[in-house]
Amino acid sequence: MSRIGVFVCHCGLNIAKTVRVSEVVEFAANLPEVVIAEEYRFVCSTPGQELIAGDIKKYNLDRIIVAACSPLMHEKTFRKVAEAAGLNQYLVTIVNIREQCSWVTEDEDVATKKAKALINGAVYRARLLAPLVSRFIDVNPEVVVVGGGIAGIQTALEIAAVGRKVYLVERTPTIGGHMAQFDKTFPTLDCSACILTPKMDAVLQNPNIELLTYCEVAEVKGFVGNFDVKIRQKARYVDHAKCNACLACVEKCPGKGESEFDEGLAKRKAIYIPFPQAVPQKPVIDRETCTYFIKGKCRLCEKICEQKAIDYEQADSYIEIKAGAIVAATGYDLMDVKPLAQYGYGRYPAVYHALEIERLFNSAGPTAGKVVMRDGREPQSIAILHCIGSRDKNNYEYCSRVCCMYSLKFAHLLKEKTHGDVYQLYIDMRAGGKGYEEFYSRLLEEDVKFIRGKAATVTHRTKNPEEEGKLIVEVDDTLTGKFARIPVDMVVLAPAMKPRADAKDMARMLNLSTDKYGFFMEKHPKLAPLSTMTDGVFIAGACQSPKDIPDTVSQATGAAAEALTIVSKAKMELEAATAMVNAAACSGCRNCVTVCPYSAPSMNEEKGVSEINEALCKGCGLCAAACPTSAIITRHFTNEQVMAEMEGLMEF
Amino acid sequence: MQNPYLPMPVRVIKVTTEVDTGEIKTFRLAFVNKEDEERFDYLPGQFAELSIYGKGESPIGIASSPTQKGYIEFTVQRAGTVVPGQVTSALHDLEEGAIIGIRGPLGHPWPLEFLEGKNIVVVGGGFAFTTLRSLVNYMIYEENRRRFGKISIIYGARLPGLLCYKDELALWGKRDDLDLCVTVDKGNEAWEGREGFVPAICKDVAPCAENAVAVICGPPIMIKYTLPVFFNLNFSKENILTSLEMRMKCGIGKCGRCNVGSKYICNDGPVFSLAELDALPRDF
Amino acid sequence: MDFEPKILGIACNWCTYTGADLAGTTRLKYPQNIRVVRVMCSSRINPSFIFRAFQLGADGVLVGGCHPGDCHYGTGNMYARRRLAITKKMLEFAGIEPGRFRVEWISASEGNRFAEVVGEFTGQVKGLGPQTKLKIKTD
Amino acid sequence: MLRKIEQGRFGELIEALLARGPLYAPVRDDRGVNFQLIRKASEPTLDFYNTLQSPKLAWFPQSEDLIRYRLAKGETKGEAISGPVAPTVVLGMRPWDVKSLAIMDLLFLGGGKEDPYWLEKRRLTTVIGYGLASEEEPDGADFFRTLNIGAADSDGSDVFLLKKDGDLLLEGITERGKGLLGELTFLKEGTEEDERYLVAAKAGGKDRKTRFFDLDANAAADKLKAVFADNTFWEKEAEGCISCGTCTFVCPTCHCFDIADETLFRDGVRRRFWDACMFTDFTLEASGHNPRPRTFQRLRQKICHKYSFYIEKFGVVSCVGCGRCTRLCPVNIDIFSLVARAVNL
Amino acid sequence: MTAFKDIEERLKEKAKDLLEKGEVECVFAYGRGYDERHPRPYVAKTKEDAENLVFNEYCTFNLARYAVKEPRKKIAVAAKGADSRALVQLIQEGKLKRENLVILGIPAAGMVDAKSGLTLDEKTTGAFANPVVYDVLLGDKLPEAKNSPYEVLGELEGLSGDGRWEFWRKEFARCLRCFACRKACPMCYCDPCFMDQSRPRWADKSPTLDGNTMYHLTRFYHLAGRCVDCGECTRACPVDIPLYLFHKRLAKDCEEMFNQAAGMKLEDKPVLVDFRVEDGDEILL
Repeated sequence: MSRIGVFVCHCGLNIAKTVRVSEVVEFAANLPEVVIAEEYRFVCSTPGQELIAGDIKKYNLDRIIVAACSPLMHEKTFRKVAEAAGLNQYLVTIVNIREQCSWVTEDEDVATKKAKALINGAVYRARLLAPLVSRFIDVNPEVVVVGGGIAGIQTALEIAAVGRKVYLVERTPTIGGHMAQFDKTFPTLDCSACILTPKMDAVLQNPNIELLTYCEVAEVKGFVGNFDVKIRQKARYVDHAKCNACLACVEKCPGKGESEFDEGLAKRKAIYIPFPQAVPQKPVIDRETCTYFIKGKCRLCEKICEQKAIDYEQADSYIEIKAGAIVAATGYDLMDVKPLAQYGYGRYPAVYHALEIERLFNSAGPTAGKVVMRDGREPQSIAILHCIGSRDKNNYEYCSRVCCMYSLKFAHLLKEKTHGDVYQLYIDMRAGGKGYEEFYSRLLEEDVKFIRGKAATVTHRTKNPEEEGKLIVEVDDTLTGKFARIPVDMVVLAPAMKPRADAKDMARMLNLSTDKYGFFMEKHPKLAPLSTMTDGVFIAGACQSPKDIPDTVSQATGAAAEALTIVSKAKMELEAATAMVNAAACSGCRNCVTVCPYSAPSMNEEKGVSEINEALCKGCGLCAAACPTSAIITRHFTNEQVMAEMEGLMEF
Repeated sequence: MQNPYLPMPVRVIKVTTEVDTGEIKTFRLAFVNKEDEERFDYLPGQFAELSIYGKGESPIGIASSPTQKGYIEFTVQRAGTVVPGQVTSALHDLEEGAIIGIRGPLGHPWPLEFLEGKNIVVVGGGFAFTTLRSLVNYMIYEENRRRFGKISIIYGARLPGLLCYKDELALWGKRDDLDLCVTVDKGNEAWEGREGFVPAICKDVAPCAENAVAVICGPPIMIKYTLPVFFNLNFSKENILTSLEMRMKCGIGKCGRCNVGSKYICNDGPVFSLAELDALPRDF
Repeated sequence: MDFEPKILGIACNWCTYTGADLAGTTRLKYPQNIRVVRVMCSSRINPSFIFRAFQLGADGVLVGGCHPGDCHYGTGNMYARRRLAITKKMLEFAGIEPGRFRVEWISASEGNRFAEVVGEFTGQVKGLGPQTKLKIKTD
Repeated sequence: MLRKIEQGRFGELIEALLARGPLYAPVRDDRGVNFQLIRKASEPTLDFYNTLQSPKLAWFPQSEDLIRYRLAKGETKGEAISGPVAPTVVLGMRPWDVKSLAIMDLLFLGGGKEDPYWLEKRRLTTVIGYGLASEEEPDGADFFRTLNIGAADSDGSDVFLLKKDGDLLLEGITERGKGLLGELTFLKEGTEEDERYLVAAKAGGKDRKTRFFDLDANAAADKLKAVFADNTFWEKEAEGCISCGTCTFVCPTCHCFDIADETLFRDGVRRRFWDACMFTDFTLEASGHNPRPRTFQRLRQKICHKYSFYIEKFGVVSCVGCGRCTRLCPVNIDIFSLVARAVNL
Repeated sequence: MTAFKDIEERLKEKAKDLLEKGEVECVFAYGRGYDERHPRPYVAKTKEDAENLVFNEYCTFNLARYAVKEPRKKIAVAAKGADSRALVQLIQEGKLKRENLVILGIPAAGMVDAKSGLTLDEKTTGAFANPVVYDVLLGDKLPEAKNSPYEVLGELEGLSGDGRWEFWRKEFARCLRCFACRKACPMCYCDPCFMDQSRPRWADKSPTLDGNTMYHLTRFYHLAGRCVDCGECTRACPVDIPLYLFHKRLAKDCEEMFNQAAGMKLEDKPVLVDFRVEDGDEILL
């Protein structure tokens, strides 16, 4: 037999106006196991709280029921009162007789009847409530940031700035990401390198940042506050501890490979640094193109290296890191446009994609900043095709957001560098963002030919002499309503930004959900855009959705703050109303393991029963309803408690 | 005829928490109706069904002795590990003044005639000491004491905090007409008594089998290791008694649940000598 | 006096229950035959709860959860949808008027929707009359 | 005393019995014949060989309310429901089923404690046994002859019923039976010829062929005790057993029951209802310990209870060879051959 | 179609072979019962045991029910169409490992329930003639039934709601609570079953109509999308409750709503522990 106290609130007239409180109190007082039932004008007021605390002691109550406003309003308040009076907070039951009773009817009888029923339900349930204690776990103070693009760099710097240790994991030999490939950035047209390289350098200099380039995340175990991250260090065949970055080896290397950084428009050595300002400045050997690895002889670099840093025997190695939080900033890939045969990329040398153009503009690029085509000619007319794969039901339905702006940037730079005709073929011009619209208007002044319509095809099939030797872009001009053929020397495609090819694997490792394209899902699109369904794992930048640099950087800063809120605490409270498994009743059907979005349940194979990691459990009860033997007990919402409440609600 | 399925109302007049885990409590019950009290005529070793309407019934050994007038006592352990048993946890929630039901007395008592004139060795472990406590209190009751020979008691628990009836043990300890030996598997700083497992203690107490009967109750593991000790001391199987735990419902040998061999534990037991148990199929 | 049905509501904490509160704070009026049980997520609902509710004498059962995709726990209501769909089919095949059971996705901002749905559903159940099939006979 | 009535007037007999009080009799529905509480005179039938389920439900219903209570503030009072049992007639019980009553009496009225619910119904119920007519062939699963039960034994019945050509013969066995027949004035006197027929039928019933082996109860009891520990034997026998309760529920001599409180809102009843030693949790203790966790142990308990323990305790086999358990076993486990194998091991 | 006798022979042969070679610890098949019409589930552990195996039209048992109790052993199981689906379903649920199973597939038509005398076909249960997964096939493949196994539902579906309730109420009222249905069901491997729980007590422990209804409805639900229509529950029922009708209906619903039938593909996930973003709300109407 429990000793229940019921407190019915008038809430001034909010409740008392429609609910006959004294009648309800009398009803409650006569229920079995109810020791005392009281009413008060404002139970949430200080005297009201004192009334409860007093009665808990006076009648030594072991359950209290407060019939007042919604639990979402004052549950916390009354839980505090109970705790203060030495009663476990989970033994408090709130009955919502305001929002869901007195406020939604004018009929006194109806409201009073309902209030009684609701309280009766609470009494049935309260009897079965059990005290719960929140548990605390230690939090590892360090953070892992995955991805060394501008997003990752920014996040790492922010976290390091408050003195927390950060591991910055980058898959390529250098940090910098796509931004390092850009020449200028819209709309301000300031040089990308000039604003990025100082940050890259800052990363290198920062004692709190451990830079792990040429590394990949191999495995992630554990949970918020206690992640175990396994990192694979790909073999560089150069011992960076010894290397003094003289780069003499690069000089001598006979090997030739296509420069990934220059999008294959230029060559690089087999031992190389991706680009002059790369961080770190120390080279790696690319097995595929290295003469020694191919032919078994050469070893020139080894001979030249005074530091004896070259080590052909080097193998992949693994680094184990413990971290309290993880930020995924893995960025994006540019869509491969070859499959879109109608645009002729790969078939016509004069068709380029956006990143290639960026490199052409760049003074440190393959053409030293001159816009010349693969055949060496300078184009006299250029068409820039928007929305290649974006806003396209057959490919990517979404808008990639940055193409309009960089296409305008391209137009501007092409004008500057070629004096040729520049055509913009766009569906809609999207210039939302600080200074973007202005930039657009400015371009309208620069005699760029804007054609509203999505390019249909790019072909070399000519129809008249003046088309000779040119590429013809066919387009429906939706403004004139005419079908146009535009002969040009050069075609620039603005392909969709898409998730990284291996985004799904990363998602699996971090237990993130992805949208239908493969971008990482945020916990809530509006209110938790940087958090994910996995506590302690945050996302920043284009791995969540296409975005420009300013958005990326602000997200990165936000993600840093999110990560810090976790690692800045030494301990962390866990949800108390979690689920647990009654092993004796578990039939090992694995339903819980299959359905849980947090991977809280797991199968203990030799016992043949499932076990729930309460640190991961959020207490939603999904598993409990999936459990055929009701072996899973969702604390505070047990089958017994819920059904008892139903019984009470249905009695009168 | 009195309906054996209908519980008699009893009032809880005292609740004692026996162990510091709170998992074992002793309930002192007084009959609401005089005639029921007279009808409830029991001896040590018998049990009763405690009934709480809406929850059910639970068979519990009687922990008090008929020599204690005006009330009966039951020591109840909260059953179930993860999911607490309906009845026992309801019992544990009882407060003084509450009214519950009782059916009984049920089963056979310790064979007192057989014990008369003999030296009695009482061996108990943990919570299973309840009906032994009843037996001891019965035997040391002044009018009864001389009917029995030497009384030695060996009682053990895992930890000092898990010993039941601490005050009573203290009183017994002061008496010179019985030898009390209380032990715990593992003591603590406050603990001054003996340390060691019950079987080991039995070994070095080494009660003499001469005209003696050993009455042993405890967890299976304790029984398992204690019996050999007594065999070595030449106690015959006829002279070793114990009480069986079995799931019971009706308590009057009808429902079949406690059937083992030709016996219905609730009705033909729960008290048996080892000799009798040997005659039963090993199915309990 | 005409028939006043007993309706059991089971609402998820994050969306529908909050939506119901909103209906209150905006002082919308709707029939008070419904009595709401709060659970953390619609995926907590075991179909046996529904059967039990009818046995306890509910004339109708209304389940409310977040809109698919907005589940506070990500995918909870996706599973709930399948379970409750089966539940509905079962009731129908057992001969219980399917109109007595309804699942609605009502977000925290849809107070008016909550009021509407409850009003509509209550009317519908009224029309069906007392639920006597699964109800446990108490004499 | 011997009375008779044309089979065509069976309905009148039923009418008369219904007029006296509650009547259980065999009724045929789409699934077969079973004993039911009769409402209309047209319901009962005598055209059956054996009922699917045993008639024990007339004395030991599948579910029986013992106590009614209401959970209240303060004391919760319970009142026993020993509802006034009216004088009842059970008509059409086959000899083996009649025999089962005596076997059940030993348990329900023995052991020094009487079960009031069983006793009350036994005291007030008249049994009309129903002999197997000579032309009716026993079912292949039956083995009542092994239990030394004749197809037309009348002992245990108050009135014994037997078909003869177009007639139904009714023999008064006990005083109560004779009293009943006396009240049924519309019955005709039985003739000498009927007498002879009856005697012959009873004798003939003795050696009616069913499955048979020579069973010495006490020897079997000892043998089974000896075989008890032979796990391999029992594991093999039980390998098909799915541990359901069918055999026990249809058995006329299975008596196990459970007791539970059923509460709705705050009103409840304490109820007893059939339970089965074949169920996994039959012996499961609150501690989680289960002395019979495995299927073979439960099957062994059931067999030995009937063919060993019961004999040792009460001196009789707790089986009448009605063959119901065998007929209805989902996996065709056959107690007859099982026991035969065990005994001849 | 291969004669039952020949299947029996091949069964013996194969079993002997497997046991001799020690490729399996035991073979779950059928053995002689107390007469021809009443065979029994039989476990052959030695090649001598294998001699005792039988197969005839009365060998209706779904042996998956026994296999699931031996998740770790390497075993062989004789499996007819529905039985093999049960095995597949159990593999999906992680209860059995494919690599631990040697499935002795038996294409069988015209199996007969000895008790009712009914043939197993699309009008009753176990219509599936050919095993869906097997290691060896002990007979020639058979043509699958043309008619949908769901046609038999027509009559019941034709009734009004009240009619259907009346039907099921009568049936549930018969229930003895012997639990033969759940004990015979290969998918009801739970021990304890939800019915054995005391907290909460989902249904009256005593056999009341309400308790029976709760038991059966909940069990039906637990088998939704898992039931392979082997019909064991119905054959096992001593009072002949046509449980298969409800199971069939839920199987039909699952196929319609989630287009997936139980136990057909090893890589499937049971429909109720799975979802698709495309699942529409129309299924709730």
